[in-house]
Amino acid sequence: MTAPQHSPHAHDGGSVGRVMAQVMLALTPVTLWGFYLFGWPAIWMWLITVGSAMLFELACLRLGGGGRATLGDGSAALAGWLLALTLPPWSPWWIAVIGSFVAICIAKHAYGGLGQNPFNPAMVARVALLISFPLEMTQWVAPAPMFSGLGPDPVAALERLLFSTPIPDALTSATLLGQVKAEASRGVDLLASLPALGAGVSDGVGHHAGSLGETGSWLILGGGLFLVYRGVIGWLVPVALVTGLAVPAAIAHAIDPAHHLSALHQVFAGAALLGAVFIATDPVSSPASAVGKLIYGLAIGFLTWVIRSFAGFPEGLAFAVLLMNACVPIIDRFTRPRIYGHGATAGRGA
Amino acid sequence: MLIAVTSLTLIAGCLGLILGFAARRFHVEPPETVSEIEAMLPGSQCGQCGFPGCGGAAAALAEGSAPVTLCPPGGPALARALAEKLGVAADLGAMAEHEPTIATVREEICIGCTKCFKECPTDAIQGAMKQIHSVMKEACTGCGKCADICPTEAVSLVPLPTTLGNWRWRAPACA
Amino acid sequence: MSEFLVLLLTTALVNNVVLVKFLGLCPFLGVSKKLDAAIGMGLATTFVLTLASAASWMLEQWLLQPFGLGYLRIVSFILVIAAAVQFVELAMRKFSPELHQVLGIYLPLITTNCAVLGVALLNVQEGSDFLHALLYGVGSAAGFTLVMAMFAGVRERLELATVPASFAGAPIALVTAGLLSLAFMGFSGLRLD
Amino acid sequence: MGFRDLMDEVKLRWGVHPAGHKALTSECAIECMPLPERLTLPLAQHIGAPARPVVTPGQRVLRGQLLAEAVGAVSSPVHAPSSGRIVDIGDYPVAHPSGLTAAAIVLKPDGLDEAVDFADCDDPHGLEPAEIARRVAAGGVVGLGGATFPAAVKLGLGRRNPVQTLLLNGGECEPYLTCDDRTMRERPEAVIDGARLMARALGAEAIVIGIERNKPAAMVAMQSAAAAHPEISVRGLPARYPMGSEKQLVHFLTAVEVPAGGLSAEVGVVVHNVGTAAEISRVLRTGEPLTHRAVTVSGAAIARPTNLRVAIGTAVSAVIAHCGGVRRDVARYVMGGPMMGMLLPGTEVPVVKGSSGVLALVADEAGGGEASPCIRCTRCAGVCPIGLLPFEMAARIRAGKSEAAVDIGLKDCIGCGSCAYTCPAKIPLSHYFSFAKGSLAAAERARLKNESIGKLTAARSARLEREAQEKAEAAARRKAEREAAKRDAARAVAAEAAAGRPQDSQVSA
Repeated sequence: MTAPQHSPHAHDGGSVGRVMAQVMLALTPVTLWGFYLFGWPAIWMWLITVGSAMLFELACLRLGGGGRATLGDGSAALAGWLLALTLPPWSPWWIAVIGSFVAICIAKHAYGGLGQNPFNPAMVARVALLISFPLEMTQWVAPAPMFSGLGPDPVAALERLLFSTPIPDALTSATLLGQVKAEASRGVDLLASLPALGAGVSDGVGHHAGSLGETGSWLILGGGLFLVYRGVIGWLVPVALVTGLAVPAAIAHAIDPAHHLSALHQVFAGAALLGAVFIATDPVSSPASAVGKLIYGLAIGFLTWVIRSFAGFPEGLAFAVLLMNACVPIIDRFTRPRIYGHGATAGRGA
Repeated sequence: MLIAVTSLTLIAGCLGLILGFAARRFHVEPPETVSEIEAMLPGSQCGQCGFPGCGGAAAALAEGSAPVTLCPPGGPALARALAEKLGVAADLGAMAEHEPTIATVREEICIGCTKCFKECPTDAIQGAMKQIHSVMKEACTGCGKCADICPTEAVSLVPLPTTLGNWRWRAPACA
Repeated sequence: MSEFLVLLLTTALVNNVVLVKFLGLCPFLGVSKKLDAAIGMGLATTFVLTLASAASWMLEQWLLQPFGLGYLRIVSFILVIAAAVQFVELAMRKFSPELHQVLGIYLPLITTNCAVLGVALLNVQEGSDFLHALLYGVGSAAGFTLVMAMFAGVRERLELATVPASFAGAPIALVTAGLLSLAFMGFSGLRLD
Repeated sequence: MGFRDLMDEVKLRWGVHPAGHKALTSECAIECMPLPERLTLPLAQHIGAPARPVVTPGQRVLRGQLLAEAVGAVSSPVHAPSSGRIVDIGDYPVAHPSGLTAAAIVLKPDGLDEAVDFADCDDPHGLEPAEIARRVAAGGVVGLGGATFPAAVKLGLGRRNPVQTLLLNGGECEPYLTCDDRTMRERPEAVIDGARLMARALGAEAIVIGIERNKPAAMVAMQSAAAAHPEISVRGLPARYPMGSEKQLVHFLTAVEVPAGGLSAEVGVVVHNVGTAAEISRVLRTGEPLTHRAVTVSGAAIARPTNLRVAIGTAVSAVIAHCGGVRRDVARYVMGGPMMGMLLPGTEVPVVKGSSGVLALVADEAGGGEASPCIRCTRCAGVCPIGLLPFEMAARIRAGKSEAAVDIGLKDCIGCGSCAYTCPAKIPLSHYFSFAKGSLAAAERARLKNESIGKLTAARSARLEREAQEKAEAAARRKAEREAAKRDAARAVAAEAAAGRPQDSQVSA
């Protein structure tokens, strides 16, 4: 005899797969834009990352007894997709595969699989890659838009990806944040270095070097608005993150413009927006309550700014996300919502 | 050498004084663990734990030589309470399997010898000489002493019958 | 003033005793299953560390150096630390018996917590003055407490997760410690001047 | 939707909007269902002690005759819905997901429908408050919204706590159900009359009737019926589940929270269902006890969904047959609403006093399906009307830590099912909570049993000691007697000897 079903005998029809699909839909414009900007190598890199992530997911599920098939819900593909968006667009194939392995096998399945990982898989993979392969992970290319003839054709691109042929010097470039850090370490202050870097960052369109998914700022924002509208993510974390980044940046810039980028640069450069909309809003590794989300977002923004401004790495979002992931259980513990009928307002007007 | 010996002695002496003072200042009576634990146990002295009565079990628990899951009548609830009291982790795996049972008397075999009646630690069996005995559900701990002593095997332990009153939802299939 | 703040922050975050210097791993792995216990352990260690930094500095400056007793450094430091730990234990049993029970064997083990001795010895090595030594101790202890709390929070959540059998328990704790260490690498090269 | 409605929608940070499916039956007037062949009347149709039968098998009873009397303070009697013969008193399947049986009286109606003499009352408003409560209790009225708490017990709450406000719950937030809606539209005067009687019994000055805004016709009907009574106000409620839950209703209409683990009466409010009010008016005016109730028969599988007035004890199968049977494959039969109602193990179970609906749901409606891992999306926390973290509680329960779930509010859970309804991973959250509450209750029962056994053991050892002592005393007494006897004998011998000695001496002399 099967166990009796418990109420409710109704459901709103939502599913995890649908949630993931909507996130993917929101990611599509910015990904296509990245493809356009960085050409075939980026497309192959994306395919390899997503494909290997799904293969690793399948392998882990098999190893774990083949029980619950979370492959179909798209969570692995999404983790791979997000990872691909944070990698240099012309990364070699092994960067993509190792990244997928770390994200899926270590950051996700070692913890029991979907929903149980305390750290964001894509960010774990990115940080692990950055620390293990600092050279490859900072190998940026200038935009070489499709159909412009600047980038390699599909076959040449695949070859480059598989055999890690070096990128021609003419195409290498640096990100704004990397350049600023490098210049600063040589003692050149921002007032001198910034104009030389071009203003391509703050216009948000993204004709500048960077990881695959971080350049199309307006498209990221559009995707975020779509997700907020569909109720997939809340607006609190992205807004808090941007605030936490922009406010200290603005203050520091006002005090010392020679050493601190403006808030606009901070927000539109690097992975800040991508992180705010798609990474920090990952429900698995973020706090449950509204207050918790506010603290979480603000702290990620602030830590990103601290690491960008004072530490050795030019970009700090991934570190900030991991640091705050580790704080989520504590935040959750101390920001539980008040339960009806408990506390000071019980029995009186609320 | 002399300086070294003197200085170390001096340091040790000073610290010893401080600690001695602290030991007095912060003195606390050791808690009466055994008697507290004994109060938590059912007290039916049924012996299912393998110790001679609840007092023995309490002593063994206090010194850590017995698992907190030793008391079947107490069930998982008691095991958890004991684990909390003793500050140890309770492995309830073995405990969860234990379904509560009660004694029943098969009236056609019972000869009314009153042996079970005398053996029962909780006076859960009613009856008198040459009369059929019956078991009071509320008082029976399922210890099985009566079943052991019954000369005609008329007493046996059966799972507690499920009624609307004690029926409960089983755990949902894991996701 | 800002200098002290910088010192505190760098010792707590950039040169974190546990995740960067890999000191004090015994309590880090041993008492991090419950958040409350971890915070209690962190506070107890903070107390001992602060006390030990101060006492060892005084010992060093006023006794060991003037009399050329450098070879007694480790012995005498351990003596001081042991006494401080004993004091904490006595006080804790009086004021927080629950915490005392929860910390159990790990409380006296603070004595052999290499973070405590390490900080005291590093202070000597750096030749810090008293205030710096004290701040160094406080900063290290704050860093220790911080990562203890973070780690314990994550481990508490892991208690509820269906971690695969091959990773359950210590392995996943070590993986987590590794990832935490990875995250703290973000602070490397942090310069606040 | 007016401005105030919009404000309400924004203000409320909980609840779900399940598909209503109310149009299936909302225009179906409550029709009387003819008596079935057999009536099965469970003795426990209410919260509290089961009623005790006062009839015997074979006996003929009349409509309204008492079949089983209330036992104790919280209980409710059962009456005969029609005249007929008692066939059996025994265990029969009841509406419960376990499929277990419960004690019930089986009545075979004879079709004559002869009634006992009812003591009608022209002016129930002239009755003393205690007398109103007494008559409600004797009439076997329980909460008809589904909670089945004896209505009279709630009317007596006014004696312990001053009650200022009677809230009448016309929320009917469960999907499908329209019997309260129909009752308000068809018998608004009865509802108002019952409400005023209850307010009198409670000593409440104000009556507030809350009606969800998706029932405009009921709203109009109630407003016009209440127009003559200034103490009654009719308020619109946002259509949102679980608006009709007592705690939510009290908070929304009075801005006061019921303290955790407490009764609403503690904050001067008592909540009754509109159906209960209509029934109380009828019971007091005609003297006829509660033997019928309005039931919504609905669901996509029902051929002719409608509202029925059904004799209590009628089998669900008969009710469905009256509605044309089922026309599609039924995934689940549910008693009550889909959100909190009970899965029926079969259709051969009786409609009872708390049955507000009989639903035959097809697979599309019933939801369910394979659960997948929780992704902590916190939708469940967002819809929880109590402010709990359902995903966190379920995770703790799944890991075998029900006590840890209590720490974060398991006992405050009202079981509304909003979390499970909205969970994209289809995790049976409500099921987890019922499971944990069940095991905690079992643990509590075990603890109580342990305690009582401890007492029994103590009593036994005291008895054994006493017996041993008595035995020892008796033995000592016997020994003393024996010794005394021996002594006497010895003394006698000695005396004899003494007496004889001279003789001897004489002899020897």
